Amino acid sequence: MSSHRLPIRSSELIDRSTSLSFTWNGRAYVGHEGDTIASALAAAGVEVFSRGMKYHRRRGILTANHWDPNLSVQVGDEPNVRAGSRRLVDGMQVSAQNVWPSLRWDLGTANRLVGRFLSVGFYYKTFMRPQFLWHNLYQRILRKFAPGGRVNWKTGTHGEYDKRYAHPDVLVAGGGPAGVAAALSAAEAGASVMLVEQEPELGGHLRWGGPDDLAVLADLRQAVYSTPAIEVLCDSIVTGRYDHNWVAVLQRSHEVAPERLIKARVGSLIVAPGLVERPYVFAGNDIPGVMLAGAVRRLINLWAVKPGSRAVVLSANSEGDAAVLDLESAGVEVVAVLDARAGEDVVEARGRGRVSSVQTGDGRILRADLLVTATGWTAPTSLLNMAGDRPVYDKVAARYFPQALPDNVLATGGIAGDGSTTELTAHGRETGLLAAQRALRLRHDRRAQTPRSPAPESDRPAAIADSRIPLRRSPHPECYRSTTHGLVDYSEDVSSKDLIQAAGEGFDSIELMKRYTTVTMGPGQGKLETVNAAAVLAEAMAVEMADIGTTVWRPPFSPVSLGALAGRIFEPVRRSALQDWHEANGATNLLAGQWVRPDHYGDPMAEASNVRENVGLIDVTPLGKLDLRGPDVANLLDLVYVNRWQKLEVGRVRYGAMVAEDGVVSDDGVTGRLAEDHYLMTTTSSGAGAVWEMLEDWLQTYRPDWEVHVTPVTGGLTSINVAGPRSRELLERLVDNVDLSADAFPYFSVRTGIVAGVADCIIWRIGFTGELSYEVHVPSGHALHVWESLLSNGSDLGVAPFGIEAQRILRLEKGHYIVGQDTDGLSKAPTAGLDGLVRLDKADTIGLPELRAAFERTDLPVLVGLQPDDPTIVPDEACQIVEAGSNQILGRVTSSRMSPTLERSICLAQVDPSLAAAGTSVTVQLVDGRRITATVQEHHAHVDPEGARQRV
Amino acid sequence: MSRHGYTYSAGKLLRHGLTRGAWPRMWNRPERRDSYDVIIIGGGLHGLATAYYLAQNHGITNVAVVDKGYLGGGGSGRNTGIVRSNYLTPEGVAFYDRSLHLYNTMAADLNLNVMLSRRGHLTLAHTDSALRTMNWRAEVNKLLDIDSAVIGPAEVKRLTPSLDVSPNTRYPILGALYHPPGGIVRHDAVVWGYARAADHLGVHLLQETEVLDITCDGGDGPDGKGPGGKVTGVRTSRGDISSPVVVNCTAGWASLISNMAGVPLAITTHPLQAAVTEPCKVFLPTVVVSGSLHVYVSQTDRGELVFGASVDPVGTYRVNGTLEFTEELAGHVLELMPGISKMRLMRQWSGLCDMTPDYSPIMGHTPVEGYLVDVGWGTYGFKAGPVAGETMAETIATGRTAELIAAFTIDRFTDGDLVGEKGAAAVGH
Amino acid sequence: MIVVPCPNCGPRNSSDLRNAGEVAPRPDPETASLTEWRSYLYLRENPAGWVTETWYCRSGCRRYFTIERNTATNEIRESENS
Amino acid sequence: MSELEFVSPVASGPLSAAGGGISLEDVSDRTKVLVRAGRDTAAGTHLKVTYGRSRRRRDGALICGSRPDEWTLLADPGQGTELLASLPDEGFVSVVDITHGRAMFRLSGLDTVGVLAKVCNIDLTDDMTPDGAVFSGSVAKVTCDLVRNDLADRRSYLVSCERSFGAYLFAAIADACSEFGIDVPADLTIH
Repeated sequence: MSSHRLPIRSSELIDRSTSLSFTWNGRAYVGHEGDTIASALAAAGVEVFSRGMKYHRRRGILTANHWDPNLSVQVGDEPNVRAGSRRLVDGMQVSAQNVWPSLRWDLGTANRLVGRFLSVGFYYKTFMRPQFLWHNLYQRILRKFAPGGRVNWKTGTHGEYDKRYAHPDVLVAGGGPAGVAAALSAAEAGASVMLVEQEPELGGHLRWGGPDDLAVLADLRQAVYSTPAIEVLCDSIVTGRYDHNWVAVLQRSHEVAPERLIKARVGSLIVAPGLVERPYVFAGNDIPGVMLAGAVRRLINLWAVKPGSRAVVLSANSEGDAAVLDLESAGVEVVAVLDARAGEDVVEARGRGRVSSVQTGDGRILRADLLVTATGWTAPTSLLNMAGDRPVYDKVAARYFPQALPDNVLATGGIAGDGSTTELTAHGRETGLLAAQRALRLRHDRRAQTPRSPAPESDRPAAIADSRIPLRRSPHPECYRSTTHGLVDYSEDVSSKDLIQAAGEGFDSIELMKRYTTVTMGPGQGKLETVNAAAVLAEAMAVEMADIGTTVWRPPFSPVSLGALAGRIFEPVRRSALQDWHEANGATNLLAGQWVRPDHYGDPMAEASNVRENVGLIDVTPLGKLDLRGPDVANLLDLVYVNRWQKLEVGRVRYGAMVAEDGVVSDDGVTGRLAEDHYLMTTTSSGAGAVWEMLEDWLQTYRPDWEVHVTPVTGGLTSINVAGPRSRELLERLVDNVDLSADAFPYFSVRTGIVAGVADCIIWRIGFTGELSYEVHVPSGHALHVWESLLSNGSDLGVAPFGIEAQRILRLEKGHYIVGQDTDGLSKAPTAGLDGLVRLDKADTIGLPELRAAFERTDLPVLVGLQPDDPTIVPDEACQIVEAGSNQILGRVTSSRMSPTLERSICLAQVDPSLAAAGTSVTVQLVDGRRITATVQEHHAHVDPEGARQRV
Repeated sequence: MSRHGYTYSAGKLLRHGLTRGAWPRMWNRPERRDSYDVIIIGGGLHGLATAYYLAQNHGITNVAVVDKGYLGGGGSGRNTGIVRSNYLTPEGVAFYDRSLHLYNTMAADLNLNVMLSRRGHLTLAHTDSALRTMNWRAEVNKLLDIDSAVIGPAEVKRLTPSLDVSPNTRYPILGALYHPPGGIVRHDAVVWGYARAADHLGVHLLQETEVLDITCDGGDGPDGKGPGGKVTGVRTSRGDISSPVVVNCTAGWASLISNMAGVPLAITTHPLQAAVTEPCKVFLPTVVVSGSLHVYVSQTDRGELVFGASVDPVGTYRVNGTLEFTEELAGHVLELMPGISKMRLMRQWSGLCDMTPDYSPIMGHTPVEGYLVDVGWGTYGFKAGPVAGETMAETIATGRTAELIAAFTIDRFTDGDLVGEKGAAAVGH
Repeated sequence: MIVVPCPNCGPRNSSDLRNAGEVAPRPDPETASLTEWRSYLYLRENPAGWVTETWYCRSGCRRYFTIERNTATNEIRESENS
Repeated sequence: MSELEFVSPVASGPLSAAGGGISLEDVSDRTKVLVRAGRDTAAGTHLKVTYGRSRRRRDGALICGSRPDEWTLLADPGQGTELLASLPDEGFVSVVDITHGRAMFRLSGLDTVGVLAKVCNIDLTDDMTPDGAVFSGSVAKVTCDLVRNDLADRRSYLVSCERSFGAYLFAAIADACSEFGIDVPADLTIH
């Protein structure tokens, strides 16, 4: 292919001294630094870049920028790369997407043969019967035709993405002349400014303008880059504006990440994206060689690429007129200029793979390989929509304009109106000043309201009225569709004829039409298509454009990679002070909420047996621990627990259960009284945070008169449970100043003492495992020392660590229920067997009316101990208890294990009250469908129901 | 099929293709009458299905469906089209299973291809307790004859190769509840199918007609509203319409409409967000849900990944979406499928969910005679649409609460008999 | 990410706080009927407009406070009874 | 118990960038005491600083107004007993030694703002967060207490969190530092 590269242009971006090698569909090409993928290929004579989604027609350059719907390509393992904006990098492997076997010979073109039958929505109207064909055949075929590139899901990794926060007073979206001017004046007014430009360099349309434009641009750039208060982000894009001016910026090609998401809390957002040139709808408008005026101007002036040799230009505006001059300067023969302002028109482009002729509105057929259209603009109002604005159509200017913006969002540049470069920059400057003044007022307020910042030295800046002189709205003909039909949506292959059909079928509002035809639903998200679609609908309905409205533009403004949205992926993990030791000593871990903790050290059954026979140690640090101080702690405990707390003596601990206001069991644990006004409360591991917040809620909003201070100490105290018949003997070797004898330190007591030389250890005697056991809470900085001392001093006693699994076995043998496992989201106090604990005669308890109501009921499920009659069968947890002869569900197994102590299977189960009596035989359906019988036990506890072992 | 008017078929496609003839309207824009036998507020899936089954099953055709916007503009057009029946409670299972049956034959019943894709539905378990809940659901499902079972990581990998099932991730996949009949449906087509069929049976679809008030007589509250009274009609932006029966099918707006009748609801409105990526060649064959990671994902036949999450924690009627939703979503999706970080999110949107305390709907009669509710749909309204329409139609036509919805009555909140679906439904897709 | 004006900390991102929902006054548990109690538990006005709601400043001052928020616009103003 | 070694949740020594723009050091062993008291109590009067500000007491303790009616006192290792004794205790006052309950890091250098901007949404510009500012917020998704505590004109922050998050948070901040020249050891992974 011959080179289409032109002689040097004064405005060109390419560095001709460089040469970048890349491949396109396997073939080697060379481009320059500054080239986009598309410009380098176009310079090398490539004309076809993709195929249409439905009919697989060949597609060439249309807009030559980020929004070009025909330039989605695969680059290495990255799909859907915009070749119109992605800068060329040495070594890129670029290929066409959605073609098979090749871009040149694509079998999908067969669809064209049946195209007349594939009218819009055709798939809704067929394949209804027979159903198996839909499932087994048609659908599979449809899936094969899915468009887009290939994602490397097999071996890809998350990669190096990143995020950061920012707090600019003013953020300017768009670095054209108005945006740059706004940034400059905002900075001059004292605001910190973030200036975001989608292209790799500032300037907007000035970049492909004449010498005057380039001179202005040089001045603006120089001014911006010498203003420290402006952070310039090029090759970046504002992708969303959310409530309270939370603005998302996608920063591309930063050194630390290919894409980085910036989240900015912005005082004032200035929306200055310019305008997006709109394609024209006519027959053949998707043939390669049909280009927008902006596309040929960019190709010629930025990349020195000759876009064709014989051109017809349809112009409705100055951009079209300028394109004519650019084409001529590039040596392109301009065969005809059709002036749409004078009613001239194009009705059809013809050609296979490239335009060969153009039919004009007055019937002429012109030989040409390039048809350039300049038929008007779409205001990319996405960010304004996201700010709540509903832009209004102006018939005279033939585009939409902002209607009502909130104070913290301002528009300038082309989106706000028309003007010369001087007028646009003047409007930009005024906008920047206004934005800065509003933002500085907000900053002043924020400082005044924020205790860490000193009060502002100056008075609050006065509110300034918006006295900007609006930009004018230049008249522009309403050029949407010719007398022929053509494509409206290039990425979805939706034509104007499809839209008219849809309207006729009843899809006569823009939102319904969008859903039925998929117009504007493709990767471009309507940047090029929305206004044309509205125009065709207006035509079909014979109403004015203004009556149609537009579809709501939803974020993001431009697609964002999942990698950038995810960023570094922070997932906090909590570790006890002993976790390193566990991992070094063979623990298999378990993730429990944010905690990582040992499940077992190899043999959980042996670990459990060792606790029954000797002594074991378990790290239970994740237990929630709250330090409670103050004269009203007992009142608080009375309120939040179902039982009584006023008479708990210093040195004693007590078990408590909590219910929520709806009476459902919510948490439980042990609380001990360490001193007159000092308690330590424990909660379940998963409930620790919620219980803390709940206590604060009751103290702050319900009983602010109570004097209680709550301090979470979960991680500060490493909790070690020393359990087993020899636990006392072991502890006696290490504990100073506490008498551990049964009389001096009875069951359910607490003492503070020195363990292995570590002071301030809290020791309480409780029995979750059912054995004589002590829970030692050690200041965490010394926990490893205590743990290792216990192990080294107890080797003759058979001391060994045990994990969560052994603890589960032990507690089940003992019949202790676990909130959330043996109870569920509907379990009230009677279900959990709290009859003996609950006091209904208190003045107030959380959920008191529901507690009272629950104990009136006789239909609530009951938690029972259950033993399968065949002791070797352990029904899986969640196995259902059923009526013997039917599938009627009467309960379920909530916990089950093989008991090493009893050498038989044991369970806890929730059963219908009719089955709750001891000795009742129930039917359990196993996972494999077999049914077994099991017998309800008298107690929850299977081992030592009298509690003799823990009271020694 | 003739009862639906113009019948679609491959032959018709051929004929229209050859003759280039125009297709008829799917539904009309009728002139409203001054009075109807039944007024259904809300032209989404539930309202349209109720109207269709009233006409089809019970011969009640003097029915109006009124909507403030266009058909299916609320949750029906904003959900992610997932259907399944592997619920936790027997009442939930029976209800949703009937819905799945109706979905299975819907294309033929309504003569519109709703593109049901029974591709299999995986609910991942990352923790012991999640696995226990999956087992619980599986065991209940089996007893009720639902095809649902817990499978291990290797089987998960076989069914969905793009998932990372290695044990060393932050959220290891310990197993999954596999539900082969679960899948996705083209949600808009379901709305259009019911709308078209109801319209052909004589139901009036009144779009762009906003209900401003419900008129009542004899109730305890102001203007005769509230318990003890009865409904007389509605005031709309296009005039008053009288009717002895008014049905509230307005999902996220249910409280606002119900307050008009003096019937407060146990509902708060929260947005549920969703998002879609640019298309890519198809690689994800199943529907994947992770409750712990608050995400569900499937890939459309067009190659787009469609994502959803759990409802936003802050109640609001705003549907403009949040950035943090997309951030968390992406982070969690990449935990499951680290290889797809270069796919790009193309569009996000949200719908409004009418959340109840027990993640179950509120259906049937209310203390105001003639005022019925079909609300509280939370995040599972799409799955239930057909059966909700069928049972509401039965309840309206017979005056007796349909058996399948007996557990979902409004009285359960005053009686303290909530439904136990909450544990399983936090991310209910 | 909306900004919630914490009376102690100043404006904060909502991710630093937890929304505890519409304020529902708690009836006296001694005297309330079950119907009243369950209205308190379950029934909400859920307006599309101004609602008085509770927030907890989880990552900041750890105080509960009430503000008024418009659920149709997410505008926030000080609560009259805060 | 001063002879017993204090074991920090963080195993890593100090990290710093070659250019000196940033350094990160584990200072979890510093004494930390939490005081809860009404402002009208003797302790409140003594501590003086309000929520959001900090001051250095004559004995070297850094007194931070960490929340309304709540102060955190920071001092050299092993000062717990002294700090507890330094406070008037009449009235409803709670004093809790949280030395073992909180991990703490010092992040110093010109690039601290850049590092923290990657993991924390708080505006750290000088007018919003000057030297001496005390604030809380989420850092890499962990709730932290922060103090801007510049060292001889070197910008510096103390960041503390619940002890069990310490290892994770140190790794997460180190990860954020890598953009600014810190070579992160391989064992400090955030996942």
